[in-house]
Amino acid sequence: MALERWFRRNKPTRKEEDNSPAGLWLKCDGCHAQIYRKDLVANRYVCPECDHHYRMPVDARIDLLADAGTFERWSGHIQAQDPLEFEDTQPYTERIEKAQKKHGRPDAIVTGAAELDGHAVALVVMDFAFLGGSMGSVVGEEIARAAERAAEEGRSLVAVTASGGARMQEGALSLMQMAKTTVALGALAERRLPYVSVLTDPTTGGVTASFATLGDVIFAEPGALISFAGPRVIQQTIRQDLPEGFQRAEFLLQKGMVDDVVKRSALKGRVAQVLKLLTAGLPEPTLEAPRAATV
Amino acid sequence: MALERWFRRNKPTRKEEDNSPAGLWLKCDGCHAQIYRKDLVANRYVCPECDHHYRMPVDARIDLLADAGTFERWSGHIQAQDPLEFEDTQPYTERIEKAQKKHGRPDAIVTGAAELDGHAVALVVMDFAFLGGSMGSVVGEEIARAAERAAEEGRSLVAVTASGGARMQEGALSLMQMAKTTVALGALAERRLPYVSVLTDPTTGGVTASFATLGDVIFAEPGALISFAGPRVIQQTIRQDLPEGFQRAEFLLQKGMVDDVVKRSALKGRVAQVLKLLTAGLPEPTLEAPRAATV
Amino acid sequence: MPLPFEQPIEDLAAKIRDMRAYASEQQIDLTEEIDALQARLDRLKRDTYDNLTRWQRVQVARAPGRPTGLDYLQHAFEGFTELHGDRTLGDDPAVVTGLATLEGASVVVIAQQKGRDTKENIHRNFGMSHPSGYRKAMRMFDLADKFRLPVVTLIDTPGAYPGLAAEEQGQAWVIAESIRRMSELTVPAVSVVIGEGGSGGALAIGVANRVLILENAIYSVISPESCAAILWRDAGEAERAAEALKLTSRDLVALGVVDRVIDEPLGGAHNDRDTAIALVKEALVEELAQLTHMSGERLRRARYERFRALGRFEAVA
Amino acid sequence: MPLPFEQPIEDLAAKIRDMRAYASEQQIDLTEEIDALQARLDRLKRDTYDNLTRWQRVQVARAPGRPTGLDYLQHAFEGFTELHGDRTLGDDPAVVTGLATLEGASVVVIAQQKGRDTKENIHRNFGMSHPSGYRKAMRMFDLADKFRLPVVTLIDTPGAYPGLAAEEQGQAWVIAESIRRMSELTVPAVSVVIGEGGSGGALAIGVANRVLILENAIYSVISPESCAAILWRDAGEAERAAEALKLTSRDLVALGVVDRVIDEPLGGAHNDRDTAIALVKEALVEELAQLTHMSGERLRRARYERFRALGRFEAVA
Ligand SMILES: [Zn+2]
Ligand SMILES: [Zn+2]
Repeated sequence: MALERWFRRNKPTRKEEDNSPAGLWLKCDGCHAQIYRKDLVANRYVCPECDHHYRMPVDARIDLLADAGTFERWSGHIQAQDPLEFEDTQPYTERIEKAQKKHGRPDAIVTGAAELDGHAVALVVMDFAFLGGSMGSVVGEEIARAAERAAEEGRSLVAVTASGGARMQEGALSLMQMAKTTVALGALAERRLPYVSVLTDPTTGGVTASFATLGDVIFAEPGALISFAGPRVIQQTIRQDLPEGFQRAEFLLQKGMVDDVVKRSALKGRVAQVLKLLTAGLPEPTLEAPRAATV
Repeated sequence: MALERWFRRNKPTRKEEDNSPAGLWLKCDGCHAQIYRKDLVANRYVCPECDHHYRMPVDARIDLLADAGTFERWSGHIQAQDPLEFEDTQPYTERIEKAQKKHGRPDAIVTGAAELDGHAVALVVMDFAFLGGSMGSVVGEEIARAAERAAEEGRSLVAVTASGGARMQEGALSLMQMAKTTVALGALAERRLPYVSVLTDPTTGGVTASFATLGDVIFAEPGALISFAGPRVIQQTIRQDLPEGFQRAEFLLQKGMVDDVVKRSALKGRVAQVLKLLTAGLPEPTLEAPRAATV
Repeated sequence: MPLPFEQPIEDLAAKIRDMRAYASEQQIDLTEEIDALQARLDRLKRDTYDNLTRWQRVQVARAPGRPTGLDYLQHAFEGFTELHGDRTLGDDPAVVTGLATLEGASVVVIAQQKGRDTKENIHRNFGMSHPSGYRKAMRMFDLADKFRLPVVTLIDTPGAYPGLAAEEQGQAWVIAESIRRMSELTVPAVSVVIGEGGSGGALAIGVANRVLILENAIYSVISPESCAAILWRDAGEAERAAEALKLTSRDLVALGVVDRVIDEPLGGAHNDRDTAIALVKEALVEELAQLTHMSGERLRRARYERFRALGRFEAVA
Repeated sequence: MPLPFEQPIEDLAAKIRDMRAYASEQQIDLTEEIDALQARLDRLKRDTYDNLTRWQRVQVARAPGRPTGLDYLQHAFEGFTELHGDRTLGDDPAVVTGLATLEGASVVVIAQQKGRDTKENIHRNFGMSHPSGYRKAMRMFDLADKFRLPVVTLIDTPGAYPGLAAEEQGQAWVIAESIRRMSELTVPAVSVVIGEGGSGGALAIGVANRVLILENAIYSVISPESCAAILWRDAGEAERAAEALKLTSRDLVALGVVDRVIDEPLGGAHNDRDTAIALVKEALVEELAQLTHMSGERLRRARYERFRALGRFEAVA
């Protein structure tokens, strides 16, 4: 069976995609209340008691943002090579294969076209469950393709990030994805198409230091860890405890780094509002003269 | 006698222009040594013992920067009106008249064309002795004219600032000079002509918050007070003593606000070096194609 | 609490209220007397507000209850969505920025924001911005240019904050940059001085194609208090300074510094907020309609010429 | 002090020195023996340096005495004039920027700077930049575009500084911005990895038209030590990680990440600084000569395409 078909056939099950605590009942990380799993899922992986935002599976994220039935997948046709023949405790090729089987997609990302409250968008959603959402050649390429295709089709770009950073196993090629994704955003900018970036827990390292933070508007989910260096690295550097809330979404809002911290329940509306406002600008200056002449 | 001729005839004498302590001998503000006045003047108003930089008369400043015999004055044809009919302890018109007589120029500025180590420049030098170097309509207009004329004639702009800020007595019109001088710099930028700003003691208020800090390269003289709000205002705000060296040139270098603190003895050379480097860029992109075709 | 010069008006209004209550209680017909008093009240209001001294206008411009930036953003515009942060230094609460629509057209809005009560005033630093506030405004200018959205700025600040951190972060530098950046916008820009236009801190977001001012707002190179402290070494001479500085809306039109005065409802914006907000909205819609037909280059050139022309001087005889 | 693998070379060189001294002292003719030893030394050097393991190259890339950014700025360029400060947050000593000429042509230079001794290393924060350093670089990009000056960047950093203040000031944001800003330059840009190309902190000033690397320099997504700590939970496995990461100049050419290797003098740049500096200069002059004929738009497009193309993947079967 061709792998691609395999990817497409499998509907992800809870086990494969869902990172919230397992079991019928769970004790909430936020409020320690006992919550019924089904309620959590029904509430978009947000604790109904305390509003604690859990990580969210990719498909649920797409459901959250895309108007019903409008999502058309673009990604999924390429997969990782092993340019470094990298081997640590297991070969990179094996790691990838296992992750592919487990998560039902070739790599840590899904992209596609959708309507978002009627706005034509390209949707980019990272999958933290897939090797920590690490960005290697495939993730970088899918993002770059999505940005360029969005530009061609006149779509706004909405990216939902979740990543531990660059994928070590592809070495400097992973590093270069930071530049690749960044330059590809230029294609959108040239056409004055908005790019809204949504930072979710966790977004760190090379993803934060490239396309994730280049949104025209940047939203972050409550409590999300967003950083360049991870908290452990910083602790090692400064050799003291980090302040409460450091590198969390609310901290970054206060530091001027994000436009707002937006609850999941409000996210789609807020993104739609921004897209509406940013796409209603004056006509292009170059178009003014002929238009004026014909009116 | 027409006032203009009067301005032009009078060679400024020490009394009119020189703000360093009077007398044949003086006790240095920096090192408290007894210095012979003539030595101070010969040393460009810098203490030969401790390098303390005194304020410098306008003509000495022009001598310092312009190649011998190259300075051609542009300014001096306009003078202040009294748009507010402003009167405090004395009418504004009287204040202006007295200052004009005392300092031998219509207002707190001299502009003109010069060569600076062979580079064609427009030179703008503010006169702190003239009503605290305050910027009213005349100062603003002279700066704007100098910037525009420099742009027309393909000259770089070198501005030496010294000012207590906007001139209260012209009210909001003084405030508007901040915008006027700033937009006029745009004429230089369009032609890719460098603007080097030299901040001297003191440069504060509206001048600092407009053209003075918009230099492509900004130098400051050692020890110069450079600020938006004056130290007294800030002390009133925070109700405690200011840290040692606060708002001084060296402090601002450390804060990333100026490119370097440059001693008066090195100033001309450093300005010339920057002008040389900034005016040796690649040909204009629009000129490339035809050039390539003919070569 | 009425302003000092509003006391006679308030007293008369109280008298009318009393009389109405008395008439209703006693079932006496005092219609004629009340009407007469009401007419007198209207005259008194008109006389008072038509003849405010400059110092009195300063008090109106700063009056508690006067609509602030956010009041306009929330009520003169639709769908205001705040965007936070300058991506560099922080998120200055003294400047509120974001996107909104005005009669259906998208705009970028930037408003200086004083507090509406003591707590908010502390949070907003009394409308005195740090460098971060101007950087946030500049980020909005970039957004406006990129997406071709007209810019509306609402000016209401005693001035840029004069403090240690502000100086360390280059308050002067950022004001200069903001003036430059705003002057170079390739989209229409309209500024309205809604309260206090305090010096460079106001001008930093006031380099617009059209500069409007509310009838009782002020715009000045220095506050009357500071001016008095410098000139007469006595901040108590603020009234005298206010007169000398010619800082009222009519003065500024005469000087060419502002282009248009937006009338306030009788009794001032603080006594009829809704009407004031509606009048500002109307003026903004009119002004933007005039500008949206101009090309980016023309708008930029027009801004250059507008500010290049300001100032009064004469030839040396 | 020689690097560990340099010890045999150093030992043999010492032996030759001894023998020369002995011969001269005793007035004995040992020319033949000495020549033979000298030839052996040359062979040993060549054998050693041609066959350095990746981990050994990491050591060479970090070797004390290896020319640093400022050494190149002062000796490969003429008239280097340093420009300080980012006009926003400060002046980061870990990044040195300014103007200079290269064979008579004006250029903007940006160099990451490690210390040349302990004191300087502390001052330079071991070459680890704060956001201010990247903002300073971006200010230079603006200057370069405005005055049409080619940009040369010299990369040598363990990485962007991972600290509290750096995070608070948006280290990730500023690296992303710097990548974008550099990619959009309308003037030629050449980067040289002269020592350690440490991850995003290096790439931030490495989005050039041509990316060069010194023979013994490294460029990596993560330091071997950190990589080992993550993968094998043992920083001591750095040697193994260095092998796995393929971070040497030849590896990077094979991956398409760098365009050209600049050979180092035999024994490495730290053993012959002048030659290394001359070789870098020669390469820069050649590369810039190729680029100065291209239009701004073409240069920008070429940079887009260069970085857009990087990565390895295959079709899903
Ligand atoms: Zn909970
Ligand atoms: Zn002295």
